[in-house]
Amino acid sequence: MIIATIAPLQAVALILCALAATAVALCLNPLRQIVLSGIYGLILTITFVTLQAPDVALSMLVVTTVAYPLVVLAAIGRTRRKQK
Amino acid sequence: MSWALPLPVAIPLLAAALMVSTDHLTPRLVHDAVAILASGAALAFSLVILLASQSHDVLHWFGGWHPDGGVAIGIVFAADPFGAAMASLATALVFLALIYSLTYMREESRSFDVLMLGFGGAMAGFSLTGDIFNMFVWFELMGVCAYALAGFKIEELGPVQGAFNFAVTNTLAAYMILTGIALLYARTGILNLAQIGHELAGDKADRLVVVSLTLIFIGLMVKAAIVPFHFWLADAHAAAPAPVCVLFSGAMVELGIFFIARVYWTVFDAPFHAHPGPIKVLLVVIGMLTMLVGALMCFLQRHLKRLLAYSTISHAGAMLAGIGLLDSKSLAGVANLILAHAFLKGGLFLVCGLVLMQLKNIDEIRLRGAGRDMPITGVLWFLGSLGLVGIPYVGIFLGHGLLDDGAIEHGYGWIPALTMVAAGTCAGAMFRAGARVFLGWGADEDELLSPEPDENPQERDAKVPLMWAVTAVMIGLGLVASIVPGLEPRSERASERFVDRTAYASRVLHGIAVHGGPHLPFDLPSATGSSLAYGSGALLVALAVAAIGLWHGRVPRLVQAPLDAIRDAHSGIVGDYLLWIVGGTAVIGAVWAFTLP
Amino acid sequence: MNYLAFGVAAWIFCVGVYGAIVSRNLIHLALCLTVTQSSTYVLLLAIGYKHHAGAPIFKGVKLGTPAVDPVVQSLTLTDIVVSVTVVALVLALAVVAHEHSGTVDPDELASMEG
Amino acid sequence: MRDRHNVRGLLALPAVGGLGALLAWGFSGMPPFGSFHGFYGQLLNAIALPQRHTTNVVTAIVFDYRGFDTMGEEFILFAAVVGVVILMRGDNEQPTMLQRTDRVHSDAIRFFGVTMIGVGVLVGLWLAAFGLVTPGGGFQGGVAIASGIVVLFLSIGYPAWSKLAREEALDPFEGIGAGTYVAVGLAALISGAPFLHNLLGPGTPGTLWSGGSMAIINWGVAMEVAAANLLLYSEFLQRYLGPKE
Repeated sequence: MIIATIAPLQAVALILCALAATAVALCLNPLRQIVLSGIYGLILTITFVTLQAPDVALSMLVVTTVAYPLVVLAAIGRTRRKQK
Repeated sequence: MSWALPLPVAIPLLAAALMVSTDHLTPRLVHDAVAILASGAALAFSLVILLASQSHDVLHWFGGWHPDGGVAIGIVFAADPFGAAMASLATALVFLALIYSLTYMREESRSFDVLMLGFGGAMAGFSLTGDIFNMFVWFELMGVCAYALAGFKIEELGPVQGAFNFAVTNTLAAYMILTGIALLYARTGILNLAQIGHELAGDKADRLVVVSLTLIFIGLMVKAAIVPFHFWLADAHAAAPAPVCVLFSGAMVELGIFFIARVYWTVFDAPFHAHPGPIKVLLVVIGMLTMLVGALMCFLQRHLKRLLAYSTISHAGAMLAGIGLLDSKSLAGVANLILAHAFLKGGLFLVCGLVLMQLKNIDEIRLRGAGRDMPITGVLWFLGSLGLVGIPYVGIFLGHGLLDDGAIEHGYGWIPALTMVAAGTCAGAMFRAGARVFLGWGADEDELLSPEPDENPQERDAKVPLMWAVTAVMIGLGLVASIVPGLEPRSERASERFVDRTAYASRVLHGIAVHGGPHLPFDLPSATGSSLAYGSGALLVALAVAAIGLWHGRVPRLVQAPLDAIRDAHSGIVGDYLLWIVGGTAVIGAVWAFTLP
Repeated sequence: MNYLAFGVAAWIFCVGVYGAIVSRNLIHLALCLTVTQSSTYVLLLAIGYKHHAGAPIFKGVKLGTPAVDPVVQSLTLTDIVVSVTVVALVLALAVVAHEHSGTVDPDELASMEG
Repeated sequence: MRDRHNVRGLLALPAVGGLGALLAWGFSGMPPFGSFHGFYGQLLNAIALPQRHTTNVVTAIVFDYRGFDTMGEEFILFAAVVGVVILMRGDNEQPTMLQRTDRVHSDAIRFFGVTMIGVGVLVGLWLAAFGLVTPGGGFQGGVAIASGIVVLFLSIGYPAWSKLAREEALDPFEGIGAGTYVAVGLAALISGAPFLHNLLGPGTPGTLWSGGSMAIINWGVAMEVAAANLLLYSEFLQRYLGPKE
C-alpha cells in the first residue's frame, strides 16, 4: 500500500517539524505552548504519513488531539489559580 | 528449563493486574497475601533459573519465534548465571521489602503493592533480556514504577520534588538510550544483542557505533548514578519510603551497571575488541571519581537516608570501575560486590525506616542519644555498617578483593588504595551517625553537615518485631556473602562465560550449548595478602573517619572551598541536573570520538 | 536531502533539551521533554524509510511489493505510548509540587526545599 | 536564584551545542536517507502475511513477533495510571462551589455531545477491530474510545461525570485488559508452547479473525487503553475543577 508521496513534500514536512519543535520548546507561555504543541503534533502526523507510516501517524493523531491537550490543559489550569 | 524464564516477569505483572481489577472488592489481607505470594513465586523461579543456568545459558524465544538460519525474528530471554543472579537478587529484595511493608506502609497499601510488583517484574525482565529494545521497555517500566514510588509520600514537598527530578533526568536518559538503539539499528538492521555483536564483528567501528556507544552508556550511567549524572539519586532516596529505597539502592542502580557490562560484552566488544583502551580508561576514571565524590558527600550528610544514598553512589563508582577494567576477574568482583552491598544497604535503609517510625526523625544531630534504648535497632545499624567496610571475610570483602586483584593484574595498582579509602570513609560516616544516635557520643552540633528538612514518619502502630526480623535477615545475608562456600569459583567461571561474546552468540543464535567445564569445589574463599591488608586498612580508615566526625568536626580550610563548591552543585534544581547530563555527554562523546579508532 | 531527516531529528532533540534546561515552569519542562522524545520518532522512521516503497501493509497489494521497514514503526508505536504515560506522570508530580509550594518554578522549588 | 538561572542559560548553549555536534557527527555516518536495507524488517515484510495472515505487518510485529515488548508497554501505561491516581489522591473531595455554575443548559450542546460520543466510540471500535488488516489497532482504538466518552464530561457536567467515571468502575477494566495480555501468554506456556505463542492459529487473511490470539490481545489492549485514558482524564479534570482553597 503506497501512500502517494513526493520528496519535496517530505522535505517541507520535515522542515516544518524542526520549526514547530523550536517554537514549542522556546515558547514560555504554557497556554500558547500547548496550542503550538498541538500544531506540532499535527505536522508530525503528516510527516509520518509521508514516511509511509500510517499506523504511527494514527497513534500520533489520537494522542496529540486528545490525550496531551486534555491532561496538559488541566494541569495548567490547576497550577495557575494559586499563583495570582 | 526454558519454560521458567518468562515467569519472574509474568507472575508479578499478572498479580498486579489482578489486584487492580479486584481493588475494591477484596479485603486488604488478600491483597497483601497475593502480592507476597507472587513475589515469592517470582523469586523461586528466578532461583530455579539460576541453578539451571550453571551448566549453560537458558533461552526462551517469546511467541516461539526461534531464529531462522541465525536471524533472530522474535525476542529472547537469555539467562546466564549473572543475569539470573541479578533477577534473583531483584526479586528477593522485592519479596523482603513487601514483607517489611506489611505493617509499615499501611496507607494506600494496594497501589503500593501494585507498583512494587511492577517494579520487580521490570527488573527481572531487564536482567534476563537478550534484546536491546526489550531492554528499553523494561528500563521504562522500571522507571515509571520508580517515579511513582519515589513520590509516594505526597504530603510533603521533598518526595514530590525528588520524584520530579528523578523522573525528568531518567526520562532524558531513556531517550538517549533509544537514540543509541536507533543508531545501532541503522547500522545493522537488528535488535537482538547477540546478532548485533555478530554483525559488527570484524568491521571497523564507524562514527555511528561510537555515538551509539556514548549514548547508551551514558543513559545507563544516569540510572547507575555515576558522577556527574548522579544528582537525582540522593533527592529520590531521601524522600522515598524506606522499603522503596531498598530497591533503588540494592537493585535499580546496580542494574544500570550490569547492563553496561552486558551491552559491552555482547555488542561493543565486537567493534572495539582490538582497541578498548579509551573505553577502559574513561570508565575507570569516571568510576573512581564517582567513588570519591560519593564518599565525600556521604561524610557530609546528617540526614541518615541521604547519607546511605551517597554511600550507594560511592559503591556504584567502584562497580563501574570494576566493569571498566574489562576483565573477567574484576567483573566477578563486581558481581559479588553487588550481592553483598544489596543486602547490607537494603538492611540499613530498613533500619532507617525503624528509626523514623520509633523516633519520628531521621536527622543524626537532632537524634543524638535518642536511640540509646533501642539496642536491637542500633546493633543492626552497626552490623550493616561493618559489612560495608570490607573487613576480611565479612560483607563486601570478597567483591572488593576480586576487584582489587583484577585491577592490580592490569597495572592499576592505585585502585585498591582508593577503594580502601572510599569504602572506609563511607563506613566511617555510618559509624559516626550510629554512635551519635544510638550511643549519644560526639558533639550535639556540627556545622559541617548539611541540614535537611524534617520527614514525617509513615506509620505509628506497625509491628516492630516483624520489621526487625526482615532487617536482620537482610543484614545477615549481606554479612555472610563473603564466606559462602563455592561462591568464588562459581562467580569467576560465570564472569568468564559473561565476557565470551562468541559463545553467547552461538548459544543464542544457533542453540549451541557450550558446557560449563569441570565440577567446581565448594571451598571457602581464599584471599590474597594484599586484599587482607586493604580490608584491614579500610577498617582503620573507617574508625578514624568516625572519630574525626564525632569529636573534631572540622576540615582544613584548604579543602573547605572545593567542598562548598561540590555541595553547591547538588542544588536540587532539575535544570542543573539536565545541564550536567548534556555537558557530560558532550565531553565524554568528544573524548571517545577523538580517541576510538 | 540525504541527511535532512537526520539533521532535523538531531535539531529537535537539542531544542527540546535546551528548553528543558532553561525552563522556569515544570509544565513547560514536561512539554519540552515530549519535544525531545519526538526526535526519536523522526529518527526511527527516517532510518526505516525506503525510496519508492510503500507502507508495510499488504491489503490489496501483492506480497513482495517494496515496503518500508516495519520494525521501526512498531518501535515508534511503543515509544509514543511511553511518551504519553511519562508526561502524565511528570505533570501529576508538577501539579502536586505546586499544591505544596504555590510555585512551578524549579529554582524557587529547590530553594524552598532547602 | 535569578543569577543561577542566568548562568545556567549561558552554560546551556555550549553544552547543548556540544551534544548537537556529537549527534550530527554520528548521524552523518548513517546510510543515506531512503537507502536503508535492514534485513530484519525486510524478512518480516516477507513472512508476516504467509505466517500470520495479517495484512498489516506493523500490527503483526506489535502483537506477535515482538508482542512481548507490547506487553511491557501496556504495563508502562498501567503502572503510570496507578502512579497518577496515587500521586493525585490528595484532594478527592467533591467540588462544591462549581456544582451550580457547571450545569449545561443548552439542549443543542447536549445533543452535540451525545452525537460526538457515538462518533468517538464508533471510530475507536472501528480502529481497534481492523487493526490487523489496515492501519490502527488496540492502542489507537482505545484512545479514540476514551476521547469519545470524555465528551460526555462536557455535555453532562462535572457532578454527573464524577459519579460515572469513578475509579471503582474503571479499575476492573484496566486490570482485566492488562491481565489479558499476560494470561494469553501464560496460557500458551501452560499448554507447553513458548510464552505468547499463538495458540489459535493464523485465521483468515484480511478479516477480523486474522491473527488468531492476536485478536484477543488486541481487544484486551483496547479495553486497557480506553480505561487507563479515562482514569487519567478523570484524575486531571478532577484537579482542574475541584475546589482549590
